[in-house]
Amino acid sequence: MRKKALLAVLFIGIILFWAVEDMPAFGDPESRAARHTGAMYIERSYADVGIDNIVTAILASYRGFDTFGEVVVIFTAGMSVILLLRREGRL
Amino acid sequence: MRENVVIRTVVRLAVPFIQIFALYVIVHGASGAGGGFQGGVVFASSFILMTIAFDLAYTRRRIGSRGTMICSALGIAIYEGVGILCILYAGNYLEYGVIEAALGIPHLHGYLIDLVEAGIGITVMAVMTSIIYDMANRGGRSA
Amino acid sequence: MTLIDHLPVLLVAGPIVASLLTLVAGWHDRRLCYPIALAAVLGEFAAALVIFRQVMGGGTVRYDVGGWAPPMGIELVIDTFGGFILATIMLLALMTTLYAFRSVTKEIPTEKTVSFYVIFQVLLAGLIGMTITGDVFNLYVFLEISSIAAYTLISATRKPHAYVASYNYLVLGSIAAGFILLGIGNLYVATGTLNMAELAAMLPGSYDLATVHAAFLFLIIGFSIKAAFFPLHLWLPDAYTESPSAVTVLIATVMAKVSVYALFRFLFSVFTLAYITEIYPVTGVVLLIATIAIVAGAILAIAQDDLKRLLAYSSVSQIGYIMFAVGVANQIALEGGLLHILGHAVMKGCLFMVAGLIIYQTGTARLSELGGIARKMPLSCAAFALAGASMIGIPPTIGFMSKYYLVLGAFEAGLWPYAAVLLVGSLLAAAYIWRFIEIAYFGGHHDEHHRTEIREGPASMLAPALGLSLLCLLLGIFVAVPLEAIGLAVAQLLGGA
Amino acid sequence: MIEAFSELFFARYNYWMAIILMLIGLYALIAKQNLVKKIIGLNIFQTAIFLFYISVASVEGGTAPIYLPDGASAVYVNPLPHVLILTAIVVGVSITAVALSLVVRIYEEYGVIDEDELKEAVRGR
Amino acid sequence: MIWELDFALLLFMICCAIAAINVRDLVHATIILAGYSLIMTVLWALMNAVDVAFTEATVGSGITTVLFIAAIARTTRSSSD
Amino acid sequence: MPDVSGLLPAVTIAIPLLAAVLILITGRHENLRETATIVAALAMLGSVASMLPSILDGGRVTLVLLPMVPGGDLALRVDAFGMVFALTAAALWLLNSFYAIGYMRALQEHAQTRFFFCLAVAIAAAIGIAFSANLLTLFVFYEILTVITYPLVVHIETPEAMKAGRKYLAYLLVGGIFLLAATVLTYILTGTTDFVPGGFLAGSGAALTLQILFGLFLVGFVKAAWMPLHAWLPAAMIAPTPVSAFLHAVAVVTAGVFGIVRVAGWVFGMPLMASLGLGVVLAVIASLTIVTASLFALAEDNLKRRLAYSTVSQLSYILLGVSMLSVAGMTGAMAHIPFHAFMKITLFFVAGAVIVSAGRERISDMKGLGHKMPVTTLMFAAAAIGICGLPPLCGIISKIYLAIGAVEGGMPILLLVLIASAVLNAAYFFPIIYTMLVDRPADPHALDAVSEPPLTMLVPIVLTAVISMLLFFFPSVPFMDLVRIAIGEITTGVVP
Repeated sequence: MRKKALLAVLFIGIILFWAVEDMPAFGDPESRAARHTGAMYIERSYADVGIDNIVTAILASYRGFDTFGEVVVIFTAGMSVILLLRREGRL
Repeated sequence: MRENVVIRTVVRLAVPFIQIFALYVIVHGASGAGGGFQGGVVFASSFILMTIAFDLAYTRRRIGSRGTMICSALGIAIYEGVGILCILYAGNYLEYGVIEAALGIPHLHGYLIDLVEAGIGITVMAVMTSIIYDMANRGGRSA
Repeated sequence: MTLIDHLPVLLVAGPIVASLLTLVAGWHDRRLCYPIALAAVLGEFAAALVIFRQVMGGGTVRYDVGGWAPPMGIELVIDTFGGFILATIMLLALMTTLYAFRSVTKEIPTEKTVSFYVIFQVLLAGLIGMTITGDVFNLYVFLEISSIAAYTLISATRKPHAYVASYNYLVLGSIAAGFILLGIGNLYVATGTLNMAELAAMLPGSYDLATVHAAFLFLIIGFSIKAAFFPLHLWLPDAYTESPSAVTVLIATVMAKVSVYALFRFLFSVFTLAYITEIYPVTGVVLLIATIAIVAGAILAIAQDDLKRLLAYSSVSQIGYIMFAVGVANQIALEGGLLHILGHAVMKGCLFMVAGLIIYQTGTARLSELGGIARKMPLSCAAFALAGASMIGIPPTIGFMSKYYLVLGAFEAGLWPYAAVLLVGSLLAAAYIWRFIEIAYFGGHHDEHHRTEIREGPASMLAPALGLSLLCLLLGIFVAVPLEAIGLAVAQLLGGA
Repeated sequence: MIEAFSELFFARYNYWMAIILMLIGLYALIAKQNLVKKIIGLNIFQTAIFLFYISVASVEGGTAPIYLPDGASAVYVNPLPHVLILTAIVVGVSITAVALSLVVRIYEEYGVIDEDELKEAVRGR
Repeated sequence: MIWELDFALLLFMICCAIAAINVRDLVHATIILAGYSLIMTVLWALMNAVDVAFTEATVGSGITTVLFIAAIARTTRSSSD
Repeated sequence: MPDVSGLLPAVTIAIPLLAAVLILITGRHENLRETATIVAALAMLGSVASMLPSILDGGRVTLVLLPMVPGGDLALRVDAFGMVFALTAAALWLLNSFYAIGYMRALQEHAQTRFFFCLAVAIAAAIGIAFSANLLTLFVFYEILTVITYPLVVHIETPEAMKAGRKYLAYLLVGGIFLLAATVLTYILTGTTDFVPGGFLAGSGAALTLQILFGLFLVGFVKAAWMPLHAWLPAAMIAPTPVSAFLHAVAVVTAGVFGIVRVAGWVFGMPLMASLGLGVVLAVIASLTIVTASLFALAEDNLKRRLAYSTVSQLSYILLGVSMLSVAGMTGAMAHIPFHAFMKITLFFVAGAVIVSAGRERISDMKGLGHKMPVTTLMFAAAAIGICGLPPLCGIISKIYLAIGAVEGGMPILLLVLIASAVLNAAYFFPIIYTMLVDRPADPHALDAVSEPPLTMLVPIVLTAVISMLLFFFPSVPFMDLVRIAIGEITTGVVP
């Protein structure tokens, strides 16, 4: 098991290190990610949404659907634990 | 035990502050670090603190399984409700802008986000509490 | 804007509302859960059909959630492929829900029915969300919703083994989700966007980056685990065997198909045909593994004594057929692959329903104890035989049609040996299906006196099984109907859009 | 040579560390026998991926993505990965909760939380 | 950002991670994991990801630890590896 | 003659399917159930016969049922050759139904509803094969026939039967796979699978490809039971006698040889086959099968199994006829399909009658049966004579054509095969007749309870024998006429 695990981890590690070679440097302001959508959000979010925290603006407004999913995930987890562990009560 | 009294007293004092802080975190999400999720977790942690200091039954008297159930549904319902409301105001799902435009209230967009964050907070608080209840409840019909 | 325009988002929001309703109503009266669930699924099925018609009539349906245009906002996209899958999974979901009522009453502890139906709805919401979203991270979120729901539902029977199966699935599923998250991250690093359409447009400019290749590998590995593509199927047999019958049907048909859908989405809509065949040619490897999967899955299935486990391994083999289409990657083979997604969902749904019926009535799924079951449950076994014939690929069932397309595609691409293995695979399918047929119809004269009390299962479980088995036949005969949508869908996939 | 290496190292050591953490977590997830240890591994694996995302988001000399008052212009870090990771953290804790519930149930049914022993227990039933 | 500090924190995290999966007492492992999360929080705060850092502080070293402890309390705290 | 579009082909196939449904519904009431069978058989015969005049005028009835997949729609076309098979099958199904009813009732077999249901679906599939307009349609019905006959083969449900059933299924499903591969390959090579008189493959691929393709077809039509792929046929003898009759005469093996002739005449075409040297291959296989199977038959003591080997041998006459690649050979091959069917079904009917009346299957146990069952024995003798190729039965007609074909096709050595086979046929049939008529049982009272079988069985026996005889005197009504039209179709202008 251990050997297999090491082998799998090694395989994944090689892919990851390989991928890093071509990544933008750490903190690179010219990276594609920062230039494209990142810059767009920073530019427009206050005008669009009107709150200071850009993260919250994206979280609740631009990507509100993701956050909706997130709440559902939490809800599901709660129901799951109820289904798995709860022994008394109505649920 | 003697320490218990100290702990309980401290907890009794601390819990309201934690809860107020949680509410602050939820509302503060719009202007700084924080938000519904973090606030909800902080709120839930007040119940965890109670459970540790007292026992499960004590906490359950504050908010029982019915309460957690209703709150966890309520939070999502708020979120959904805001989304559907936007549709009723002839926008897309979760398009807060249309409500702001329709009602003509400035900054409503931000307030609606606060509302949604509150919804998230309620659900997270309820679910986390519920999970802790179920995890801490060691079998039997106690609590 | 009419309500119809909002259908895409309502398809996701609907089941969530329904699950909340189920929770609140179920708290007061447990009997309300099922009607709510059924009504919700009916509504979603209708909505899916409406959307499907819309897609077939007027092309791709797009919906910007929150009114934010991509790439800033999240976009829901339903093209022909998505509409086709949506219609397929909602059909199966409807059948499963019909089937679930009696099955759940018997298999799930009474006090758990409320949470069961709540999570059931959430699972559907997650799967629908995965199908219609046009944003890769949004897809990840819905994937996790459906995964968590599935982990739980598998162990809803509270059988000890089910917990272990569920845990193992959780571990592998989380690894898969982690890989998918990594892959999405790498894609984001390479392009700076999360929208599928934009990714497809921007990726060609980054094809020389190792990051993109790594993202591709992670995504393909992650979704292969989710779709139980050999040899990453290790979670599947236990999970299918131990879950309650209704859940088995749901995860074996709807969930498996959505995972495959997501894989197809990434392979063809995010990365393009050119990428997987020329720039980073994986089709050869996929073809090889798919062929191995077909044979290995079937051989493992033959070796099983538990009917559900047999069918589970058969799923491993059948996923191989669908991936075979990816390996061949031409129009005809992909049409076959998509047809097989539909066909396999229908026939495997039917087979698992019958397995569930047998367990419902006899309490066992061990083949050695089922001798002569067909004399007691003739209709169920007839449904099994028909769906089994489809699984083997006997004309004019849907299973034959999809295999025919796959063989035709393979021949056209000049891949003779692979086509030969595909045909051998269908023989192996005959071997494992026939094990049951023989035992059910012609076996077990000796223990007849033990089982006089066994009768046909309840109508609400039997009807969906029979319906699906008839559908195997009808879809095969009138194969032109699904093919109309499939042809368009494949053209869109290959066109890279 | 050394310069090239140091260039490579300084530019990307953050990713490297994230990857090493990922691999540690993944290894624990696959190889550890104890079911709880596996979940600890899962947590490490996930947080490492989150670290990777946050590293991607960071911008040299940037400030937190909260608008400074009076419209003062500043360089902000990329906010989008933060949002994604907020969601992902929630997903992570949900999975942890479900997984731990399953472990608890398994322990209640079989009395073990070790994978090998569990396999034997399953076979024994 | 001071890269030496950053690097030291990362190294320390790796140590924590290795320790967390190798300690035989699960409660200890959980506490080490909480420490790991805490360092992660600091790191993210250094990277200007304040919201994420806040969340990780409450969830990673808060709720997750509580969940682990509760689960370990209901099972067993010793581990064979 | 123009092709006429008409619904009749579909109606013909639908009738037995409808009957199958009725059989399931009325399963509890024996008489109703069997009325359904008989009525359907009559209706189907009528429906087939009603198409006969236009076919005899050289016309064809076509019908596209459904668009299916690339490579062919689900389409039907009734031509002269298809009519030969369909008419044989329809007529024999009627007789076989009477016989089966008598047989099953006499033995009080279990699961009779399933039995008649499967028979009805199987005959629908057989007619479908006869009326197929392209390879794909043919394949569809071919596979249905395989699957639906399985429950018939394993009808008695003993372990040996299950084993035999597995063998049956394994051979035929593997064959089906090959046939599918061949169909797909044909489509890839030419872009169509529609049957064209005289073939359409010429010039569509390298010689080797086409040779391999023919090999695929040959293995695909394993139902023709050529050696060494014949083992399923004797194994299937475990089935009730009406099923054996059905397998050997009405549908299954006939479908196999029908398919080979169809492929030879309508897909490859005789000139192409000749240029590819396929005739020789086929001739070798056929000759070896004829002789070897006859030898196997000699060694067999079980009557039904001996008849099975006789079928294996006789079917290869048809392959032999095809292999000659001459007009006369092809004529003989086509004519042998109905003629052999009528004679062989008589023999099987008799074997079944012996089982019902005397409960015996081994030839050595049949001593003196002829005195208790004179009519039956007589009919057996007549059919056996016919199989050996002696007048006054129809067997001689096809054999004469084959002999002419052998000479015409430049393969006079095949004459030797024919002669050797005739001798061997005689060698394994006449001892049976001798045993039944001349030998005396060891225990003189053993046969006291034995009498002629019930009328429902006796009448079909007599009828088939009489028809075999009539076909000798009036061969052209209608089979030889049909064969001539079919030959005319595939050789228009190109006589090799």
